[in-house]
Amino acid sequence: MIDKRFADPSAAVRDIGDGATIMVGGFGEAGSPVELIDALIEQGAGDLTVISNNAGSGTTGLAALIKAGRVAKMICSYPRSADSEVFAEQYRAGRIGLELVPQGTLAERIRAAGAGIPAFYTPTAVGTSLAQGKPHGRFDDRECVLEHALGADVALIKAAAADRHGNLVYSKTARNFAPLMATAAETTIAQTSAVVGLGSLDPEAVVTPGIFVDRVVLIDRSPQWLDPSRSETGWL
Amino acid sequence: MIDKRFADPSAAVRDIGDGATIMVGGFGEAGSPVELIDALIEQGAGDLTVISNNAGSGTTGLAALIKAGRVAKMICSYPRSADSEVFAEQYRAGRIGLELVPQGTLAERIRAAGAGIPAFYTPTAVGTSLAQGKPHGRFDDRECVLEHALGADVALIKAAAADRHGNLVYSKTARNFAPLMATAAETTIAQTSAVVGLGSLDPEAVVTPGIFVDRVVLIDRSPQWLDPSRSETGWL
Amino acid sequence: MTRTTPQALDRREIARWVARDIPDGAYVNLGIGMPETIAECIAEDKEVILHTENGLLGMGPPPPPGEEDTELINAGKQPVTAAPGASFFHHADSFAMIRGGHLDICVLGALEVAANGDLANWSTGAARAVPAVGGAMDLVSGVKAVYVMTRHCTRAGEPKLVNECRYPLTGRGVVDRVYTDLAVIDITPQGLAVRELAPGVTLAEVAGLTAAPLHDQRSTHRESHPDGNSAPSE
Amino acid sequence: MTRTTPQALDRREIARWVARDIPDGAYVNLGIGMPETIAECIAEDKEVILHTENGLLGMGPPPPPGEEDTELINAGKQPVTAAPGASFFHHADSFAMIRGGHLDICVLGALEVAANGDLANWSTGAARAVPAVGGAMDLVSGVKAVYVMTRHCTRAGEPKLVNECRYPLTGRGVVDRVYTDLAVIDITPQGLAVRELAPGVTLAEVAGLTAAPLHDQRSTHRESHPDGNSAPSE
Repeated sequence: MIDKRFADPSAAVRDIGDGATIMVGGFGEAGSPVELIDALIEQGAGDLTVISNNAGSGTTGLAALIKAGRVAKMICSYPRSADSEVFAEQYRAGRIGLELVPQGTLAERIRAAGAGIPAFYTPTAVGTSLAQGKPHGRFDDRECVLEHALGADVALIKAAAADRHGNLVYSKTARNFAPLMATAAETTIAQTSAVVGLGSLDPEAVVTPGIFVDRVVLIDRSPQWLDPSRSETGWL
Repeated sequence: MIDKRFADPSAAVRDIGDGATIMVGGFGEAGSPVELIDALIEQGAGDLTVISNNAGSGTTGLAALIKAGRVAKMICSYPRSADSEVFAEQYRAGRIGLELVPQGTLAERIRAAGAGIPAFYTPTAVGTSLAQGKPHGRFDDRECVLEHALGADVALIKAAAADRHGNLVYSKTARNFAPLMATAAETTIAQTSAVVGLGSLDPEAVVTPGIFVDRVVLIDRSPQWLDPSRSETGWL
Repeated sequence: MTRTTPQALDRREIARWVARDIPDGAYVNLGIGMPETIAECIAEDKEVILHTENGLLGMGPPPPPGEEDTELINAGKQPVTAAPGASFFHHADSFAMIRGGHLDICVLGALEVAANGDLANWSTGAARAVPAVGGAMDLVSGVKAVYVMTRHCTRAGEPKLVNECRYPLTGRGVVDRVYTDLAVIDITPQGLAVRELAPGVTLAEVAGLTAAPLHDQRSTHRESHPDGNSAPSE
Repeated sequence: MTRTTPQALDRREIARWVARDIPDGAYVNLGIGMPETIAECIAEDKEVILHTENGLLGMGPPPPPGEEDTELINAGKQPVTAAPGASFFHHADSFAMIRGGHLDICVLGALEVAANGDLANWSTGAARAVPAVGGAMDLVSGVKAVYVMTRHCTRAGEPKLVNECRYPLTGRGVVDRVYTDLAVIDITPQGLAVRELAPGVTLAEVAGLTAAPLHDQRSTHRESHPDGNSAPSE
């Protein structure tokens, strides 16, 4: 019997250790797994490396994790935020490391880790400071830089709905990095606003097959996702 | 106004020239764009390089194209077929070339072409004859081989439904290589059994966004795909 | 926006200039900031598909107040809508569109553009600044035509079109055309080539505000006010 | 299937052996041919998710006659069904599961397995044969545990377990365990290690039909008939 559901965010993040590398889904606040991050703050793990497109907005979620001093290094494309000074303050004080990666290269490196591709060539960033010191190669008369897969110990992501196998669908642009991160972490933890019966998700429209997901945590039941006529008895 | 619909298969394949490299979707017969291939046979282009997982089954579709002597070279993973001797006969007679590629490497090379990745490393096939003569690299103590992007002039694919923007959805395992090939060809031609009104396809469930598709040909109207209440006047 | 000269265009007028040149059926990515204005200037008889790199093709206009959805935003993290025919996808698929050369045009802001097409638009290199690159380097290396939309000079009056960029580069030789409040300038193998001037602006004025040689490649039939061609007046 | 010895298992009995060892919750790819039999031998109290590389996770049993769908097939191009919780995806995503190490077990056929785990199963190298590799090289290089299910000897009576493969390799050092009609044999750093024997089969018999040294690593609690453990009798 496969049942990946965990009782609550605390149970789902309990075993994350100091020094872990953690992927955090979301583009700005869209798709940010806020409740899982809150549980991680409570849990106390520190010295974390966090891979996420941004470095927190406002004062909650990733910004709160950084403010609590738990993040030793950020790997991201856009750590600047109009509404948050948390990362900037720690960065200027030299208390947090930063590996800046072009957004598409960040996405592709995460995908590569999930797909078993250890490295790939890309034209992105050639001739800029972000490609300096990296191996280069020429293909079809175009200079490219070699980029490496980027995996993690844990991925924290947010889905719109899940089933007990861990199949996931997302909501609009909250999808962003989550399907990639799910493939690239040893342990993928998805918070979701609905758990539906097995067979309720259209097999043609599942975005993240359950094989990539280890833990599912229901945060809030959004009635529009529930279809009692299709729910599997006992597994809704 | 974007309207990618073509009147019939002949019109859609008219400008394919001798010597073209053509991707053909399908895994066995599932997803095989038979009507487009028939039109290509009629059209007469020869000296083709064909990229497809298989080299034809039975006597129709790709097997017929090969039998007609139009294919100079196949790039595929599995040219053997229980129910077709067409490729085997030409291969043994030395009338057709073959580049054999592991199935996952074939898929990844096609994806790479579509994604602007000129080359990538993979552990697949290391230590076998299919990796001989290729550059190798070691990553995390694992030997890998460098594989190159594989693009084409034209992709012929089969979808379950399309709209006038070229957005596509597929049917079950007929999806296989089509979404990848759509991204990797200069001109992507999709045959479909239904053209639906713009907005009828769920944006969360579109598999191939229209940006990857140049021509849509309706072969057969499957009533179950049509939903008049959502069809856009004049564009069904 | 401080005008470079009394005749300089305002942001909306530059946006109309760009919008006029985007062909029907084009797939376009509009950068954060000034280029966002272009969307509302595209003529209604043209169907232009907007891509936003956070995972949406077929971006529609902002929603009416009160109908914002925090999970339906653009790359600038502003609420948007999904037009009929839209599709959602993850970031790797989104940047496959960009890097794979499937987008026809992107329009970006700039700190500096060099006569050879080098672009600097992501970092001033200032010591205390938090570096942030986003998708700019991916866009300039992947999209078929890279346009820049910018004021001709900085707020301090310094030319942004230069012989060589001083700021850290976003890409080398990547810019195809620059739309400023004074002129439309193509990047050519010979350097900067003026295609059009804003009404009442002279070539000498533009040259005086440009820190690289300018070639005059105006053709009479293209020289016109941004409102004068295909874009409808408002 | 020609029996190697009078006590040799038939195809279904080997399949039950493999099925017994697949843990509840495992993600498994069953190769074309003999391994396909395993699916129907998995105990009903176990939930095992079957992957077929042509784009389906959650493959169900073959459909009843007359309900076949030509667009719902497995890697062997046979009609299948989709189980509740299934998902469809394209080939790059399918092989991301394989290459990325997400599948727990794959079970493949073999021409030869060497004592160091080398596998040959895609080509006899015969001059007139059409070479065809499919997904075998991807599977052996990506899946966490690679099992082989095969008769112990060829139809001509030649051992398939050898010191060194003569046929072209599918992968080097990739096989973890071999299930034959005579024994379950692990590939270990020390070479071939017999874990179990079929009922009535002796170690000497197996050794006589194996062209590489065999180590005896049978533990009493695991030695049993394939029907004897968790797999239900039929």
